[in-house]
Amino acid sequence: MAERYNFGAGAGGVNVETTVLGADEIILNMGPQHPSTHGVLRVKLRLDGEKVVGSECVIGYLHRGVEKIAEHRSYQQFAPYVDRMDYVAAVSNGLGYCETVEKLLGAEAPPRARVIRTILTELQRIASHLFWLGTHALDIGALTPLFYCLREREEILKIFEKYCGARLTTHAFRIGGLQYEAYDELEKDTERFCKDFDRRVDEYESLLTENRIWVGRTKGIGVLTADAAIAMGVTGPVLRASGVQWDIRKSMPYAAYDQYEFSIPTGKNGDTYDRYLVRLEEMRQSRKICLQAIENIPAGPILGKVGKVLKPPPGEVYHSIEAPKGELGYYIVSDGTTQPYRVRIRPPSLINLEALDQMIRGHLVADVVAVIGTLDIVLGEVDR
Amino acid sequence: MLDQVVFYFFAALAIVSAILVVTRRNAVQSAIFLVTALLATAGIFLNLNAEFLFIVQVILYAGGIMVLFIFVIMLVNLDVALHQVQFNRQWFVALIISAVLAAQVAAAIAVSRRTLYTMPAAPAESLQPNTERVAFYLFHTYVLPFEIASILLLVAMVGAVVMAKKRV
Amino acid sequence: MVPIGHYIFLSVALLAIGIVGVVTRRNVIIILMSIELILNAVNINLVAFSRLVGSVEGQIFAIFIITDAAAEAAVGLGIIIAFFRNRETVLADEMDILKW
Amino acid sequence: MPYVLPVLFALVIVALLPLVAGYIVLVERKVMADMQVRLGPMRVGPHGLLQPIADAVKLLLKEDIIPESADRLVFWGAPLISVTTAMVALAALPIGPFFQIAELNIGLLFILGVSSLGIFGIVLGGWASNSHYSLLGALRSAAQLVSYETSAGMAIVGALLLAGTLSTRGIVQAQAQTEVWFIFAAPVGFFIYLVASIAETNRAPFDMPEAESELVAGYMTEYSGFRWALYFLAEYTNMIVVASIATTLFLGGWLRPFASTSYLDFLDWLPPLLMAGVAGYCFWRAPKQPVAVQKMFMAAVGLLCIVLALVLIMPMAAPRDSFLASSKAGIHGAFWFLFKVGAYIYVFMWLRFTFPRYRFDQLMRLGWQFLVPLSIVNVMGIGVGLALHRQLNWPAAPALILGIVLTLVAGAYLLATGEKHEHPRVGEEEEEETPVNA
Amino acid sequence: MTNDSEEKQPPRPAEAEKPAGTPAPSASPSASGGTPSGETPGKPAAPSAPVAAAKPPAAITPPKPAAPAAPAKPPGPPPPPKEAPPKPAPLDNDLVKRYKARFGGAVVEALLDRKQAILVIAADRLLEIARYSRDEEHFDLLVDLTAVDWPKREKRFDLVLNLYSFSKNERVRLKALVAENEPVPSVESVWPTANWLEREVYDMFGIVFEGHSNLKRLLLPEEWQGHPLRKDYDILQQDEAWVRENLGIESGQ
Repeated sequence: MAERYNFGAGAGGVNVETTVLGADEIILNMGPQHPSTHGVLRVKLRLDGEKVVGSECVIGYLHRGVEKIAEHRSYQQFAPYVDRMDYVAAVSNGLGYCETVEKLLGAEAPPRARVIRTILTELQRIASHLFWLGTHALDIGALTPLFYCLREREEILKIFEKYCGARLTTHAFRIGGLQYEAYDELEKDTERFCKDFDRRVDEYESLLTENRIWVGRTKGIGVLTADAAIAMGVTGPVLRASGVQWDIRKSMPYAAYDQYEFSIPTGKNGDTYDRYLVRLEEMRQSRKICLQAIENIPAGPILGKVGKVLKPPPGEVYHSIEAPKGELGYYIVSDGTTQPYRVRIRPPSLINLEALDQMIRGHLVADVVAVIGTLDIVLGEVDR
Repeated sequence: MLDQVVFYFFAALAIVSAILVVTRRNAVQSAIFLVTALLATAGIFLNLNAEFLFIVQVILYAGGIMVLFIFVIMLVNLDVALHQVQFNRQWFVALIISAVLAAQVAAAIAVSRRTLYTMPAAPAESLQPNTERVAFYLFHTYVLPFEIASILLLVAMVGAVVMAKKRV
Repeated sequence: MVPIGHYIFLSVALLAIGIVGVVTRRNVIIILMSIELILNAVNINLVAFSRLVGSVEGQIFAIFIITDAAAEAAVGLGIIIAFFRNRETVLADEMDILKW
Repeated sequence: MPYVLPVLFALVIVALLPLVAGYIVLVERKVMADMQVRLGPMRVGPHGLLQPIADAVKLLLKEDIIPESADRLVFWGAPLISVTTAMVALAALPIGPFFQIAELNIGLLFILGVSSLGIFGIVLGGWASNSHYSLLGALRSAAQLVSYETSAGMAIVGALLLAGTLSTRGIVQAQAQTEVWFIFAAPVGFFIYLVASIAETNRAPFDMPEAESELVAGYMTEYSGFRWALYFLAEYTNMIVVASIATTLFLGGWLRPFASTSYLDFLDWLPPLLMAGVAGYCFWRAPKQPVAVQKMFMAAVGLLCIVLALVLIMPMAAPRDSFLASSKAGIHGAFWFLFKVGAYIYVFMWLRFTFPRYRFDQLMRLGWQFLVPLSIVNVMGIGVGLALHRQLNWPAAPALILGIVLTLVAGAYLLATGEKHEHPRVGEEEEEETPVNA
Repeated sequence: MTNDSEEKQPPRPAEAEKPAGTPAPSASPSASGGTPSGETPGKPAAPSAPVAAAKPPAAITPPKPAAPAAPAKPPGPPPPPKEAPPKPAPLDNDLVKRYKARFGGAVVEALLDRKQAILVIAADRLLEIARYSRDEEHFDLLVDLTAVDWPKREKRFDLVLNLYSFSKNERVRLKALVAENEPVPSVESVWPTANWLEREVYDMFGIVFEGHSNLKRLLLPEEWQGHPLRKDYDILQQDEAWVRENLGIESGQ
């Protein structure tokens, strides 16, 4: 039993500097200003020719000390900060934080708020996956999907903008419910978007899924077996592509997910191609959730009774949601004052990124780019 | 007239580049000047109505062999080598050899001066159409050497692959 | 046509330069390049005489010489790479063992 | 003075080429924008028509940065090599029956040889920059060029067998005589050349050397300003060169479709009508431009098209035997040649926007394990066809078709066996998949 | 240990340890979430029984709020939440019993806070307990590893491990009290993912992990002085010497 967890001492990245270089080995530095490291990731690659024999990620260039800031803000004040972590999926971040604090308080968001939260979060998931697909394809050299993806993402951002006035860092929710009442056409806009969206996903598929080059570039690249994936703690689509059918929306439902029908796509081989397929299918499922959700948005208040000053009783709580990138968890310790005593954020990007080393070993430099893309990391979240 | 200008231009170019080839410290620069020398030679070939040879020289020598050279120079990282002494102290030997050579040629030319300078060149048309003629000789009269040459190339190819393989 | 003697001079000059390179340089790659120069000098002679006598056979020989140069370069450079891998040097006078 | 005309042509080409390359870039951006549901450049001039000029001015005015540890001389000269070789290669191309700088009896070899020297510009530029990315890009580029030149050369040999001459003009004339463009006689050869020429010009999906997501900009990483523009110019000139070779060899050069079928002569009206159509569109759009300058510019473009249409129509309207009528072949030939080159380049662009990028080892495998064998088989197939036709007096069509079928069978075989050789993870066995359990 | 799942959705049968829709992770055959073993949902159930999952335990030893209302699907109006403020309470269910039986005194305390199970354990036996958790209790996934600083306490740090079990669909939190310069065994050999997480904790709190393969700072520069998430590290404080030296900012700010 133990062997299957044994990935050698350096599973999380070798220290490339201190290991002795073989005769033909060189060290190549990728980033932090490299165009395809998605921000300020820096990867030190140890290469044998073009083959990667080891790697080490250097992160922290975007470190802002979010967790420290949290300790000096009141619960409400801190809420907008979380949007700045995974800025591609700000709504999801906000949902996780609000629900965690609610749990800490023992409060509950009213049903209407929960349904609207679900709709917006699922739209955000689609937007995040779209952005991932576009940039991932661009990394592999396909220029056109990016623009198609951004076109659809724009529709979603417009919905956000109509709802809360912001497109990117939305701060859409409030502890105990919603910040704003839904605008009149929310259902209609969502429906219009969703109606068309299936066809759009088919369009992306027609560009990529059967394309020989695309398949050649992604199949068998960056394989992560199910055991390895669990051992490395990866979550979200990356884990599901390895064949583990686990989705927090199903296993520990939050918001209003227990009311909707949807399935959890999984892959078989855990390679880049499977991750691609899984995310595409997730977009379809998210669309399905949205369509179900707008059918019946319950009437009622949008804000539960939480009071103006939040003073959670001492204690602690861990709560996590299925963010587009994986399990986004908040661990909040309260000492009974208005400010959290400790906020720990479990960033899915960081922990998924840790598996990078294992996934790229033995591949070529070009595959590193593909694998970084397939992990769908956002450096704002990795570094916090 | 034009002929002569072209010849002297290319001849001078060839000699200057050749000198630079053996005197530059940096192997890449040597290679660049070797390419120049080879191209100058190609120009002389063209001037001699050897069009096919001209193009062979350009494609094969300059475009093929020299690329190989530059590749190898870049593969064997020469940063280290640059700081080492580039010349051994055999100037003396080189000088003697050159002197002997020069003397020999001078003697030979002196002896046959008359014929060398007065012998009329064959009409340029005798080499035309150049490609067809070369092909005729290559695949007719010299077909055996041609095949041998191809085998030589094959052997060289195999040898090069074996040599350059990872571990001998 | 330029008098044939000038071609011979050019050819001898290149030959001499090539020899100087072979004899004085330490870098094997440059030695190989000097050899290419020598071969090239020969080619000039062959082609010049071919033009002089009005037969393309000289050019045929030049083609064979170029073939030979290609073969020589391929094998020579292969050896250099193999040697560099094992000894980290391309200097001729450091290639002083008969095996590695 | 026999030199006047060629020198004049050469001057025209050298002067116009940067402009043409600039406008190819514009067209490329426009086509890309169209395929990607956006507008592309719209700001400078109507529909961005002045964008290339603005870009050129910007590039010329930019600071010319030479990295401190670069080899200055080589760094300075490398782009020049690239541009020079690309331009020299244009010399032997016949743009229409009368417009050609130099008619060489080894024309095609000359083009191949000279353009193969362009590799030095790339390798030396990459080396002189003294940067890992540049060097890696340069080496990749060189390896790629050498590999694909092999298959491109073999593909060309196939067509040469059909033409029986190396002279570019002779090749087109051979196609006029047989009344068949060689693309139909050797379709596989054309396909090989298409793929190989994309790879040779380092364009997507083979743009390995400048795979921006991996190697930044390959050998051009450290270049800026004017020198960078030179590389770009060389790249686009090379595109024109390979497109011209393909046009000459496979697409019938300056020949009109069905050139020798006289009852289809009305096709001669196509070019002027086309130009007139473009002019009409320009005039229609001109009043809708927002700014007066743009209106005028648009109208000017329309006028230019009208002039071109008139030029094209003149020889046809002129009385027979007049000088104008005799210039028809030249003018229309040039039109058709350029039209075909444009179509070929359009295919380049189309592929670029559609496909992801190959990985380097995949690209090498495609080159050496598929294209090279296929191109050799192709030469043999055409040889068999020709032998059957010429020695055994078979009719031409079945003989050549037999050759093509042979080649296709070989290609299918290569494709089938090639699949098995793909190892995603180099030199490492995949781990066995075990079911997850908890 | 409770599953988070239930709490948030009052309407759902809270107790069902396996939340309504939960498919067990497909890959894991043993998923049967409902099995009695330890999982007893956090709820009260503490006492003896591996409570039948779906049944709301009647006797609530710990004052848990919630008897969940009827398992009504639609999120109707939330059942009147018991407003008893949530607070930690001792926990004693099967899981805890197994741990106690196995490790005796090393399991210092078992708590239930907001329906989430917390095991306070002795730091020096962390590795052993971790391995047991993974191999015997099937907590395959190390969700998170972090720390909390309580400067006034004798052992100032809480080292917190959040674990998740796919087969049981439940979470548990291991908490170890660690003194300032006390080394802690690294759990990297149990969950490779701990590599970076421990590096981050080392970076932010200065807790040293013994047996870690590459213990250096993760987010901050290697030469940085101080550990920012400690409570005595002011929010405006930074390593001014480092800033001056590496960023060339004279004031250090």
